[in-house]
Amino acid sequence: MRYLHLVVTTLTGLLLIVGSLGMPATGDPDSPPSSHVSPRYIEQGYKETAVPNMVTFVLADYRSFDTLGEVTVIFTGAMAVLLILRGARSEAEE
Amino acid sequence: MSSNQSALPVIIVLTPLLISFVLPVLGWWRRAAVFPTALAALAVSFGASLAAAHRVSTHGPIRYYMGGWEPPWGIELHIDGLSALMLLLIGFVTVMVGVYSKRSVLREIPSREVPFYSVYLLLVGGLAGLVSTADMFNLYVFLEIVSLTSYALVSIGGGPAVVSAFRYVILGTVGAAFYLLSVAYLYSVTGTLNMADLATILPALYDSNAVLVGFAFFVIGMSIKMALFPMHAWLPGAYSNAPSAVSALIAGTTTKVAAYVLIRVMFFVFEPSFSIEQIPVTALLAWMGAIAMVLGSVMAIAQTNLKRMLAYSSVAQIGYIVLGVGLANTAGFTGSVLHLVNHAVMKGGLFLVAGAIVYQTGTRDIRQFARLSVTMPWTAAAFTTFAFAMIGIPPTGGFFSKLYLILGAIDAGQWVFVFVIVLSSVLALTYLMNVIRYMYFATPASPAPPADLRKPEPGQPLPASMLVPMLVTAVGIVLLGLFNGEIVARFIDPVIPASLVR
Amino acid sequence: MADLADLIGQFNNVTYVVLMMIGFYAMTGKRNLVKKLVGMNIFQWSIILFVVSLSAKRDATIPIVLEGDGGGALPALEAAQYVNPLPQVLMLTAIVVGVAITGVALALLLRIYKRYGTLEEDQLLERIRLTG
Amino acid sequence: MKPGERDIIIRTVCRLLVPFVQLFGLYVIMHGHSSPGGGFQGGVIIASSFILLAMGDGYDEVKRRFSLGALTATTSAGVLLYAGLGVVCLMLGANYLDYAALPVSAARSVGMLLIEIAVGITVTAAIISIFHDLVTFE
Repeated sequence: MRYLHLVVTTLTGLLLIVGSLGMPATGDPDSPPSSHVSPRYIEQGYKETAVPNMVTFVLADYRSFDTLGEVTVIFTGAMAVLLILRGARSEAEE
Repeated sequence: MSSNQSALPVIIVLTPLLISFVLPVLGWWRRAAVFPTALAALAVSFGASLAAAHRVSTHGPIRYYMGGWEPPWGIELHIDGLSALMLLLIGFVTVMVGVYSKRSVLREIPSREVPFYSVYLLLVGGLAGLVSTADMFNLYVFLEIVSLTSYALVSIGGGPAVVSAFRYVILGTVGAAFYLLSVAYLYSVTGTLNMADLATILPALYDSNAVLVGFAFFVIGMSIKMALFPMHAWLPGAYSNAPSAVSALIAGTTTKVAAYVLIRVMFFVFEPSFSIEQIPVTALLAWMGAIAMVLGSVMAIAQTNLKRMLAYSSVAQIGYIVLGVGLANTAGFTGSVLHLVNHAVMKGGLFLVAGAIVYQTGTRDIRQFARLSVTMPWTAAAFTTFAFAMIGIPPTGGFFSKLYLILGAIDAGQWVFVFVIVLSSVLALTYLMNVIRYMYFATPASPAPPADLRKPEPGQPLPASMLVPMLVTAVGIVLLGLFNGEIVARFIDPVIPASLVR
Repeated sequence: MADLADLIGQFNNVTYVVLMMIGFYAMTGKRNLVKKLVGMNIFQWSIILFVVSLSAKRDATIPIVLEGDGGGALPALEAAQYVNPLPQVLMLTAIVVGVAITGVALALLLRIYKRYGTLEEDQLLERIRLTG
Repeated sequence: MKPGERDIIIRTVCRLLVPFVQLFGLYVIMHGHSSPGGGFQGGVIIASSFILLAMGDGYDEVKRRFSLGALTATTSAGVLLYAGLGVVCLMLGANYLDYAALPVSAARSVGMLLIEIAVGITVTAAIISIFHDLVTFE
């Protein structure tokens, strides 16, 4: 039992390495991530949005709902910490 | 643009989120307005879910392109029968728990009403977004909103709840991170994140190592999130130490939504044949579900703390859902989805009952429940209804979902699973009847007052805001049983993947 | 030996898996809750590193249009010129998620320390058993 | 030096650095359109300037300069601006968050700028709020 976590860690790592053998090599311009969805962002995005920074226009326009989720997450973080800590001193804890 | 576009998904998801953003300001200005506003937001979201469900059952799936960008470049919201059913479930459970939480939770944390309801609404918005999105990464974002709010809500239970919450944080993050890893692996060989687009590209890549490993990590991650048997370590502590309303909420929504994601990706993003033939995940899942059903029930029998017993019973019930997924045939799929809904309602209801008992008597110990049928007759009656549903006595919902599961097991020719379903039901009968026996037939043995929890004022009846949600939920589980044919025909049958039909 | 060549072509994956294993080992093996949290962070960030590395493209530059800022006709852009912006966008979101989770976990640790006076798991379990 | 008393060099350096850090944060937010940067990055930089100030002067000193209610309200204001912009698009007849419907020239660009600012506001306020809660809990 003591070394169970070591075994689990090693197995996970090996599994991930084996999985990555099926992937295209790093930096391959013809790999699926570089050739399926993203070319539209690079080729059309500047025309469609008039913003030169591709990360910005994908973040704030094409996938803006993700970014709304992102802002909601950080808001959730603030509210959660507030719920956990603020006022906890006076109640519940003795 | 496709035919059935509608802004309903936006209303369902955005109303709770928007109101939760407003609440801190509102609470600063007028504290009394917080609870009604939160409840109104929940009601609006539930109403929109009803409208969406009606529209889905008459016009087919609703699609909505966020920002007007068509998929796969933009994010699409897609509500089909399965999502609509989940939205209805989430709406129902969150409205009921919302009404209930006013008295039960706020007695424990009176000064933290504003952040509590803000976090509550964020959880609801996250759940609604999670079941309606059709984008793998967007799903991850909503999964994390749901997880973060669950961690925070569990931690307010007082006592060792913070430790349970921390354990939940660690394991939940592993689950979510595995999900993210699997999305990344799939992305690295397909280049897309949209579910429909993935479903068209993936079949050509089923032999790829990256797809196989990505799928494996997806299944492990979701198993942690929904506390499937060997990965259930976070669940008993989190359920039993959280405030009862929060236990009801998490039992009714958070773990069920993880099961929904499992079903969605296994059967709709991948083809069923992939997980049945390519790698025998379904067979493995069926066996893990069966083990969970037996061991969870056995552990539940050993408990004397009511909430801990219900938590272990949840481990067993998750086993039913996973078993149905693992059977991978039409009846198994139907039974799994139906049991997901039924279990969310009945376990949510049972935690509401547990909360009411703790609220009135201050004890969670089953052996101290003597004469509850006299002092709290309605609560005892509600408990009995839910218990019957858990055991699977008609006409409650639990009977029909178990029937579908048994039919699925027979279809698959797996008689051992039929035996396990019956065995687990008998074990459920044992531990639930034990509680009912104490409630109705035992005489108070030791008048020793419970020392572990705050003593309530004696002689006060249970507040109506706690009693009514409990009774409505109890009626709901009976209605789920009576109208199960309607639910199956309207929401589940139209979405059953064609390659699953036998 | 094709596998080895593959592996060298994917040095990024080896790097992230090693980092991930360090984080995972700390999360499951360490008995101190803060160390678990540190492990969790290493674990999350290794995944972020991996996904960002997916956006790499040989002979391409950062995804910001450099020419044609002065107005007038928009330049014709080719996908091969710029790296893939999508993974970077996704990981920006994942980073925010990681920050929020770390904040919540730290808040929980503060509460645990306040109540039980320790962050060592063994002592913690002992004290929970004694005091509830 | 007594405990609780802070070194004058550290205090001065922190105070001197803070305006520059904040200015840089604003630059990162506003210039996200054409250079690496954006709302989240800039917001974190601005929030870190407060933490720097707290390290120099002690948190009590910093706490005196803003009210807790205003901090929470600011956190909400950012997300509300973001979600509200989407609702405005919805009311103008377009899909949610479809900025092309906004009645200004270069509508998408303007919409994105507003969103970056909204993200910046929320991230700044949320990180300060988390920092406040972690530091003042005892």
